Amino acid sequence: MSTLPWTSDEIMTVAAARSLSDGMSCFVGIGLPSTAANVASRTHAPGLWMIYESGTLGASPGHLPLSIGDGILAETADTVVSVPEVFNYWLQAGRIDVGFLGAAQVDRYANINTTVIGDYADPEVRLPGAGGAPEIAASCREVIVIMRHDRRAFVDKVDFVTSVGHGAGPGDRERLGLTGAGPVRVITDLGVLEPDPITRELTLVGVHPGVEVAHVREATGWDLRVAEDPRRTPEPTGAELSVLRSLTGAAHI
Amino acid sequence: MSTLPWTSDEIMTVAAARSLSDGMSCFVGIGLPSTAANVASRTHAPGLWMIYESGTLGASPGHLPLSIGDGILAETADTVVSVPEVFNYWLQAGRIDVGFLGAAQVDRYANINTTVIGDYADPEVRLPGAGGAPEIAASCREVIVIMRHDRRAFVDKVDFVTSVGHGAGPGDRERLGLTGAGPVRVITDLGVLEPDPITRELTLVGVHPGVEVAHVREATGWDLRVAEDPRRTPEPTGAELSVLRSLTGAAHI
Amino acid sequence: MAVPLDEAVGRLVHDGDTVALEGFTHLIPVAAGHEIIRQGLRDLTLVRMTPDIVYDQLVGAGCARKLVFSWGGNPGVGSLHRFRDAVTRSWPVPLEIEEHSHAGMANRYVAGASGLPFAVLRGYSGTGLIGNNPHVKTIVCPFTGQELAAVPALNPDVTVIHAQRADAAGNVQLWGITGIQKEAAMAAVRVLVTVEEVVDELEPVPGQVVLPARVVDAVSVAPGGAAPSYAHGYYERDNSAYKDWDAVGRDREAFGAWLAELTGSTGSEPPSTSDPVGKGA
Amino acid sequence: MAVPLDEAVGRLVHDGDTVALEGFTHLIPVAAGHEIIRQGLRDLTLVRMTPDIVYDQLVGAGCARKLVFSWGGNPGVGSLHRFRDAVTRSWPVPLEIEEHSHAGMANRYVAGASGLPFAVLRGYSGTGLIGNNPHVKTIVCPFTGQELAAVPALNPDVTVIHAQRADAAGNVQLWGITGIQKEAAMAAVRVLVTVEEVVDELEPVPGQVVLPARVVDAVSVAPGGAAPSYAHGYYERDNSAYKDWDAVGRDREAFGAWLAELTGSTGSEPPSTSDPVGKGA
Repeated sequence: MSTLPWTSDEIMTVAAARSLSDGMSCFVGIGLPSTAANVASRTHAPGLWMIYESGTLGASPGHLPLSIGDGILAETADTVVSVPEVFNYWLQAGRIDVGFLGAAQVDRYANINTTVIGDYADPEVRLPGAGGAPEIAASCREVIVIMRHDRRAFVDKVDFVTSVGHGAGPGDRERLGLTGAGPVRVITDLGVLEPDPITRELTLVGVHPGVEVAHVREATGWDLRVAEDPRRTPEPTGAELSVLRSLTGAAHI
Repeated sequence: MSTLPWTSDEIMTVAAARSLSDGMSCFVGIGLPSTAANVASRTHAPGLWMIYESGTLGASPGHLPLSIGDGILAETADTVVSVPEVFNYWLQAGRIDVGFLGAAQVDRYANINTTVIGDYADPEVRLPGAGGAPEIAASCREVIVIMRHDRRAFVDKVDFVTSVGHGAGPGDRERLGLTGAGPVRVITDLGVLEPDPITRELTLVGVHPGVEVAHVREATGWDLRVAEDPRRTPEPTGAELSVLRSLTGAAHI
Repeated sequence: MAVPLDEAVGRLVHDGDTVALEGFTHLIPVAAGHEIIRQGLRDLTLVRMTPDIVYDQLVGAGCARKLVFSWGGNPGVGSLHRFRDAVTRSWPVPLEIEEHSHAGMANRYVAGASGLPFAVLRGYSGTGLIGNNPHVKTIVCPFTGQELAAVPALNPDVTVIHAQRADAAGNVQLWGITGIQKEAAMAAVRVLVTVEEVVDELEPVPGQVVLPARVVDAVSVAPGGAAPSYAHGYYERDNSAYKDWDAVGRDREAFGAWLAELTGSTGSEPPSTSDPVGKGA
Repeated sequence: MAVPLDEAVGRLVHDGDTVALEGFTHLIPVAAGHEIIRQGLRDLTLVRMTPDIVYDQLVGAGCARKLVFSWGGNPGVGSLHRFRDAVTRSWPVPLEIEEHSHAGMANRYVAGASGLPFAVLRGYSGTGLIGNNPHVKTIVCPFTGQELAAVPALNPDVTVIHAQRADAAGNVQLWGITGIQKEAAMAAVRVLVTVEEVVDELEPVPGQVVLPARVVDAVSVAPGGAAPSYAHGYYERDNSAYKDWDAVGRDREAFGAWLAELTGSTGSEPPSTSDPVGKGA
């Protein structure tokens, strides 16, 4: 990929940005989701309404926040509400169109782990934990996951279900009383996965320029199903790259 | 009483004001309770912390509000909070020392009716209803009731229990899970009643100057018990009357 | 985004709807209430913690078949006589009532705004409000075994509030005593906000509540639309209007005249006369 | 009413207490956390939605026996290595953990502030947080039959927050992102507030939260007391300090040196060495 004029993180972020529509309300996690949402709001989705879990509603930060509670979010928000209010009146009430999450592990049914690698009682790696993710995954109308693609991250079964994707398959979300549709797309640095409409199993539906399907299957910890004719992600436009790079600075270029 | 230099409403209000201590937090109902609390805060209790159910915490109105939500309450409050917050975080949490209530009817066990006179389904008189009173009566550390004394108001059993006083007697508040002590005093234009420590029955413990015990018994709709040596309410001082009259204007003089 | 009030009411409020016109003494949406009367809406379930004279007017005009409330009175003055007449004499039409405490109503709106089916509170215990109300139940804490009250969420079809300002995008700003308006609006399926004015920029104000445009379906400019209640920073409460209402509300004929003037009808008759007893309350 | 911070901590925080030092990225009570370390408090149950580097420091210093939280990390940087070392290697002492989601923790504080024994939310369903946590149960709506999650109220012995200002009477004012501080304070038995300054009059500020003096047990003046987090209107977040912590926190020895400097002790040893494995994590 070294011949391409953009990095794999950049195509991932741009692809994620493209999946947000103008006018949507978006519950934004920090890191990759925040970068992608801010690219979207500066390109095709100027009316994207970003909510960070610190209670900043309609934030439009002039630069990327390092945390979900940076001052720039409060200063640019339509209004700032308390944490109980953002979770109860906004998220739980089903007012958010799309929840935009990162993850340490995701599995075949798009269940998400941000808690531990290994056994919970005696973990190999202790991760930060749940934060707002379980209820974002439960209550947003849709969820989009953005994360880098490798076999440690894409596992057959997550070590810990921090946030429910499609559980163990069809009907599980309904049975669990989860009101939103759950993950509709997982965007990685290699391609795009979506749950099969029937089986809910994550299926490769798109690959980024220069990426082979075999490579994606190789980087996935289960026998990945592949759509008949996976879409090729359109290359990042100059405008997209320039916005992205102005946000991330040299580090990501 | 026409020879006295003050009215029966005035001695009632002054007696009620005196039962509030400096520094107390007081949940104030509109009308007589509000008048009495404002007399107290201008005489012996400058640190009285008045809460009105509109969410105005620490209000110190320059004139008597006509309603629980007058602008003067918001303008003079330490802070204004939402209605759910005043009921949940302040009242229900048990933070209020004294709830100060009026009533249309009160009974032998200090249960309070502000809902209907007569049968609920086919009332003689439809009154405004509960408002904040049930939870004020339940959750304040103590409750003081202020109301005019006559047989229609002081009844053996209220037509409707809007707010629980001492239920049907000893142990009832505990059984009902009510956290506060309930009504500790009923102050009227004739005298002062307090629940008997054992039976919880309202007992006449004080009479205002110029009032005979027989008169109070006459004005009460049950066979009123009388303390052995009812206190005589000290006359209103000149300072108390002048503050009261400056608040109420000519109408109450 | 601002639309004329008659158009907004016509679009958002329908016969049979559950409608909350909220305001806690302050910022009462009176102009919107009057427009509902003018449009002759019927069979409404009216909801409000503190129904006051505009609800007396709606009830007297025969708009409501049910009232859900916690304190119904003319604040600082006394009773609501149209309300009394409806409850005790079914005039002009029978009025079913469902009554709560303020704490119960407030928490019902909170549950509604939160997407929960019910709320838990310490309340109602031992009161007559339980026996008369199927909407209060007992729930047991799964950790301590304590018994508490449960009340169902309130989710009006329409909530109507009055606010000081909105911007062109439809973001709404109110301040002073903000009461239960945020919860009532966020609990509703549709939200109509009348405002004193639309401004270019909502300059932040201490104590403000901002309702983002995406929870507001229509903004209508109605200067003075909260009178005779008040709008903090705009005008004072007209206490004399509350006192004057007492005489009008007490008398069916006087009310009929008031109603005729409001609706611009020629006669002075009430909208219906289902009570053969005639003038009452 | 303001008292020196060492005196306030000495009076309000005791060994074995449940202590919440709250702040959601903004206004984190770092100075108070350091004073708790300096006073060598032990066996604390530390509570916070978002434990970050000051909690890493408290854990590394051996002050805590348990952590109740929903997201433990170095925001924008990565993991907390003292926290990891305590969880995975019991260094310097074993750390029990009880973990929730943000929504669960927020509602636990709300219940605590409201005098309720539990809170209800849509949450946890299907997650691993249930199996590992006896503090999450199921409750059934008595009106609809829906199943929801119940979590017990959180009522810390002490809540510590940092605010911009207090007045001489002890009323506290904070603004910007106010997070969960109001609920955490009102849920607590005792409340300690560090402030940037004490002023004669709390001029109202848009977006403010005012905590009345009667829910505050002590105010201590600690200018810069939220650094390296920020105090809206006073100073910015020191992002480099968060990044720099990563190297210190990763290494027991580097941490020991940091701790010695904080506490003014001469050696560079950690406070205890119950883990014979030595330098880890």
